[in-house]
This record gives sequence, structure tokens and C-alpha cells, in this order.
Amino acid sequence: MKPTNLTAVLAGIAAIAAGCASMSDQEASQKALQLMKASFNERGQAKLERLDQDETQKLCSKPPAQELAKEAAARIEKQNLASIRYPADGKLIGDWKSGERIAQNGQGMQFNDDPKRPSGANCYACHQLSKAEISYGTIGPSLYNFGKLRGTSEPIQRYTYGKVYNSQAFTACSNMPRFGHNGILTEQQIKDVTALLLDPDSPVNK
Amino acid sequence: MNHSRRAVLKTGGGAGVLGLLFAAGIARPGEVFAQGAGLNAFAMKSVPEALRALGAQGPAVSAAIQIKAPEIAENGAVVPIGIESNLPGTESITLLIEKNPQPLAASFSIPAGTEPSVSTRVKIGESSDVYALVKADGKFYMAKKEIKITLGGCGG
Amino acid sequence: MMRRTMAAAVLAAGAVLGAAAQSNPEAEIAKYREALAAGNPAELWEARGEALWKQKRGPKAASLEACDLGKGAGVVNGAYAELPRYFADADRVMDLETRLVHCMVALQGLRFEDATKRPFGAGTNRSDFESLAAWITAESRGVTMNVALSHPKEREAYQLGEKMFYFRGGPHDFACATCHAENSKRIRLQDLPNLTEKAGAQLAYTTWPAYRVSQGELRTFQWRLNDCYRQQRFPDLKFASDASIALTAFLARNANGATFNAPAIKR
Amino acid sequence: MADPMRIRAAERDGVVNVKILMSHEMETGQRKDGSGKIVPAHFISKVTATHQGRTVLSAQWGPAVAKNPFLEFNFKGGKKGDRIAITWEDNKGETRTDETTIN
Repeated sequence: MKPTNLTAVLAGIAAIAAGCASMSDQEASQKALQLMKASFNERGQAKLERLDQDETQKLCSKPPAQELAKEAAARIEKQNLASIRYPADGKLIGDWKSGERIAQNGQGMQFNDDPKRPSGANCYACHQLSKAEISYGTIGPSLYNFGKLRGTSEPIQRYTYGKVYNSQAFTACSNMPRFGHNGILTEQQIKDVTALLLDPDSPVNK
Repeated sequence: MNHSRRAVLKTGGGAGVLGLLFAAGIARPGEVFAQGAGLNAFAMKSVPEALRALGAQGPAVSAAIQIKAPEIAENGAVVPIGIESNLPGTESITLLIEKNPQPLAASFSIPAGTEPSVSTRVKIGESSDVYALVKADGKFYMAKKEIKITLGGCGG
Repeated sequence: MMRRTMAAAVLAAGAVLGAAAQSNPEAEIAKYREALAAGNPAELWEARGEALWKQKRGPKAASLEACDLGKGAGVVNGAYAELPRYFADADRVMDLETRLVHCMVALQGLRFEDATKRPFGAGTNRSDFESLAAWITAESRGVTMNVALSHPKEREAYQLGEKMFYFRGGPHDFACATCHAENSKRIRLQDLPNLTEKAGAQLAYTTWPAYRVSQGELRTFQWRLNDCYRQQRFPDLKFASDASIALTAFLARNANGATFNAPAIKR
Repeated sequence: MADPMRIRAAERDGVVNVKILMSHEMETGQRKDGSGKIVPAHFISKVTATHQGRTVLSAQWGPAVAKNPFLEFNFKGGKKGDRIAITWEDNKGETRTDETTIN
């Protein structure tokens, strides 16, 4: 069965289920949020505020089969594009070796993580990058040869930096975290990840 | 179970115990070898040192020893490894993991009537060669296999 | 029988070795998992759980043998395959852990805070819930998943659980759906079940609890949810909370029709 | 006190297959706890398997053997109904023996 079919079936079940409880979709969303607020404990750096969604998160909290309205998608991308802060020094390419370490590191921002230590980007969890690392995920596309295929022109550099900074600026409801926008990575770290993707010496482009 | 012997083991706690046991006349060299590895071999920090402590320098590489293990382990905390010897007169089977801080992991003595094949699970800190050392008819033989340890999950 | 299976597994392993290995990490990982399945330390937890169930404990010095897991007092066989469910005596939908807490309080006279002190174990500090869940779920092995949506509160729990599944939040914008709403995806080398589809939902739900070799611990489905939320960068999901029950209800119900097959063994 | 082992012993064509699961932390002595202190080494250092009183396998282990150890081996000469006993002893001198019947 295709996912879309099943989601439709599930939605059907939910609709029937809702029949006598008669909870509208919006009511259910509100009730779920209340339920969550009562069911999570603040722990370490993870405060309950993390359950407060911004508009992007709210609009993107839907089954994949439920299509996002064109106008909503455009609004998400516009808002997020406006959030991108490019480095004041104009340099977008850092150190790919540091970028590789950031790409391998999955720590940061969990309730058990030390907030004083820099976060990783955990790129390999979802993307293929270098050929040497066989333990990579497939939630995102392969980025092997990312720079080799695209070159390192100014617009490519700006796109790459911007995509890491705020993925939703280019694809509404992308699964990828907004590393700069949400303060997961520092400016220097984003430069280093950009270098990992674009530097001709990086294993990504070998 | 020999109680006086256990008391010595308790106070000794690892390296150097073997000499103590010999001195006390509790363990005979033959007995220790019959049980597989000398205790101090477990404390050694490299494969050559461990082999020396086992009295097994320069073992011959043998195709009659098979290491049954996945080439990639999802997690180094538990890596299943089986060792099978087809050498006649196999007396002991010993497992060493090159990159572990203390390479000697386990040693099994195989009495007559027991098949020269054991399986267990070990911790491997990073991708490493593992060695199976077999003593058969008084001589030492060895086989090698590389095991890759991958990073898993969300990394947290 | 067991020996033959093991021998076959080893033979199969031997045959592939060297040949396709380097080019096929998936096949090697499959072999790794197969070798682990030959002996599942979850059995150690099952044995402890059965003893705990029958042991007289608490201020009332009572065992849990009179606990009603939904199929009548003391009926354990097949009970897990029908949870979460509505319990009239508590006027609430409950999952296994919540129901066990209820019984510890009602039958053994424990205080809620004392009963829920250690939801998850670490090393020799074991969790009674993990041991009890190991044994109770093992008593549903081979049983068909059959979670009902007949009571309005069951339907509400399901609907709210579904909402939670798609809820994006935290600094990483993650929802359950980020990783579990598409087919054939993996994180690092771990396959991710698509929980929005029947097959994926069934495979995932029916293989928890599991002995996690990475931790050397038996982990329950409740732990799975808690730790997913940790990695989603959410706050700490409360043990036996309504949100936890709702999400479990959604995922358990979607597994209906599948044969329950846990405790399993996982990475 | 240590938990019981799970032992399975099955005879087929004169060969007895023995599988053992032991409950033990197998601390390496290199791991740090939450407060940064080294957790002292604590591991099974010796395992002995006997069939009707005769040793059919003995093992010496270091801390690299995985937590909750698994061991499998085969020996000849056992019959259904015979007793198998497994004893482990750890580096702190704790010991445990469990028995099962071959089936």
C-alpha cells in the first residue's frame, strides 16, 4: 500500500474516531499541545518553551500527504530567507577539516548535553558526504561531490552557506534543521561545514 | 572449587598473580596452560607482548582456523565472534583484539571430547584486526580478520 | 533445533564472507544482527520479571498476580497485544507501564512517587518496569496485535497521538515524522521504519521491548519514545504520562494485525 | 547477589550444544561514570562447564568480553537428562553456579 493511501485510510479512521468525540482538527492540535505541556519535564537545557512552535513549525506539523498550500510554502520560504545572516567579513568558506568533525558530531542541545560544548551538525546521520564514511543516512540526498558538481562560484557559496543556515528558506518544510537560524551552529561552524561541501581538497569532492 | 587458590586470586587481582601462584605452589605451569592463557597476558598492552606472555611467539598462520564474525559491527559494545579450529589436537583457543587497550580478550581450553569451536561476544573499541590463536599438539597457530565498527543512530 | 539454526546461520555467514562483504555493508550488518539473535540477554530480564510479578512486595505485602492488565485479574498471556486500552476502574486509557503503576499502588500499597522512581535502569540499578515488561510482553509473543478504538477515550488518545507524531518543535524542528514518515530511509546505517505505513508500524511496534546491545540494557517501548524525544531535542517525556500513552496508542493501534514478536535484540 | 544464568543444553546426534547467558556488568575499568570517576573493573574472569562432574570447557576472560556475556560450545558424550553445571567467578571473587538438564 502506498503511503498516501494509508495516510488517507488513517485520516479516515481518525475522522470516524472523531465522529462522536467530535474534535475538529484544530481542537485536536490545541488539545495535543496542552497534553504535551503537561507531559514533559524541563530537563537540563531543554525547557518547556521548546514546545512553543513558530509559524514554520506549526505549518509543517502535518502528514506529508496533506499538501501545503502554495501560498503558505511561499510565506515560509520568504520569512526564513529573510532570517539568514551572512558573515560580516564576507568570507563563507572555513576549514573543511573542522567541518568534517562537525559533520560527524551528533551531540548538542539534547537535555543530557553540556550546553557549554559546541553542537555538532550530524550531517552524516542523514547524508552521504565523503566516500570513506560508510555509516551515513539517507533521509537527505547524497552530498558526495557537492562542490565538484556545482563549482565554488559566489552564488553557490552563498546558497550553500544559506542552506545550512536556514534550510527552510529554499524548501518549505524541509526535514533539515535550521542550523544558523536556531543557533545550533556558530557562524564559524557554518563556514567550516560550507568548506566541507565546497573545498576542492575536502573528501566530499575527492 | 579450591578455596585457598581463590583467596590468592582475590588478593592478587590481575597482573603478576601468575608468578605468585607459581611461588605459592598453587598453580603449576601445565595447569595454567591447560586452561588457556597465563593470567598476566591479560594485562599486556599489545598483541606481541600478549603472545610472549602466553609463550606463543611467532605462531604460524593457519587456514585451518576460522574466525566467524561480521565484517561490520553496528556497535562495538557487542561483537559476536566464533572461532573454529580444524587443527588436530586443538588444546586451546584464544582471542586477541589488536586495537583494544588490552588485546587479550578471552581464552578457552578445549578438553578431549569438546569440539574445537567456541562463540562469544566481545567489546571492540574501534575498527581492528582480531586474532585467533590456537594451540594444537603443543604448537601455536594463528588467523586474522578485520572487523569494522560503525557509528550508529543519531550519534547521541 | 536451536543448534541447527545456529549452524545454518554460521554457514550462511561463512559463505558470504570475503565475497560481497566490502561492497555490501547491509549484508554484513544483517549477519551481525543474525549472530546476535542466537542468544538474547533479554531472557535475563524476563526471568527477573516473572519473579517480580509473583513476589509479595510493598506495604500490603502483595504480589502483582491479581493485577488486571485488561483481560481479567492475573491474565498475562496476550494482554500486551491489546494495550493501551481504556480501564473503567481508573476511567483512563493506560499503557502497560501505567497499568503496572496502578496495580503497584492499588494492590501493593506503594505510593505513586515511590513506584515510579526508576522507570529506566542503568547497570545494577535495575528498573522493575523493564523486567516486568520483558516478561509480560514475552507472554504475548506470537499473539496478534489487537488494540481497540471502541471507547471514546481510546479514540481521543489515538487522535492526539497522531497529532504528536507530526508535531515539529525544538531547536532542530524535529517531529517523529521527520525520521519515520518515508519508506527505505536510514539514519547512519540504521533502518528507519516508516510508521505511517502498516508494514513499518507493525515491524517497529512488535519488536519492542528489545535488548539494546549498545547499552547492555533491556529497553521498553516507553523508553523508545522517551529517548526519541531526547534526540528530537524535546524536554523529558514523563514516565506514564498521558502524552506518552496517547503516542503509544497511536503507534500500537497502527500495528494491529501483526504478530507480536518481542523482546527482541537490537543494536 | 548475582542473577541466575540462562543455560540451554540440547543433544543431537551425540553432540551437546550448550548456550549460556550470564548476568554481569563486565566493567572494563576504563569507563567513567556521570561524575567523571573511573568505574572500577568488574568482570567475570573464569568460566567452567562440567558434565556429570567432568570439565568440558574452561575459559579465562578479560574485561573485553561483552556485558551480559554469551557463550556457546559443543561437546560429545552427553545424553538427554544428564546434568550440566556452569560456574563463573569474577575478579572480585564473586561466584555463581547454575545447572540445567540436557534435552
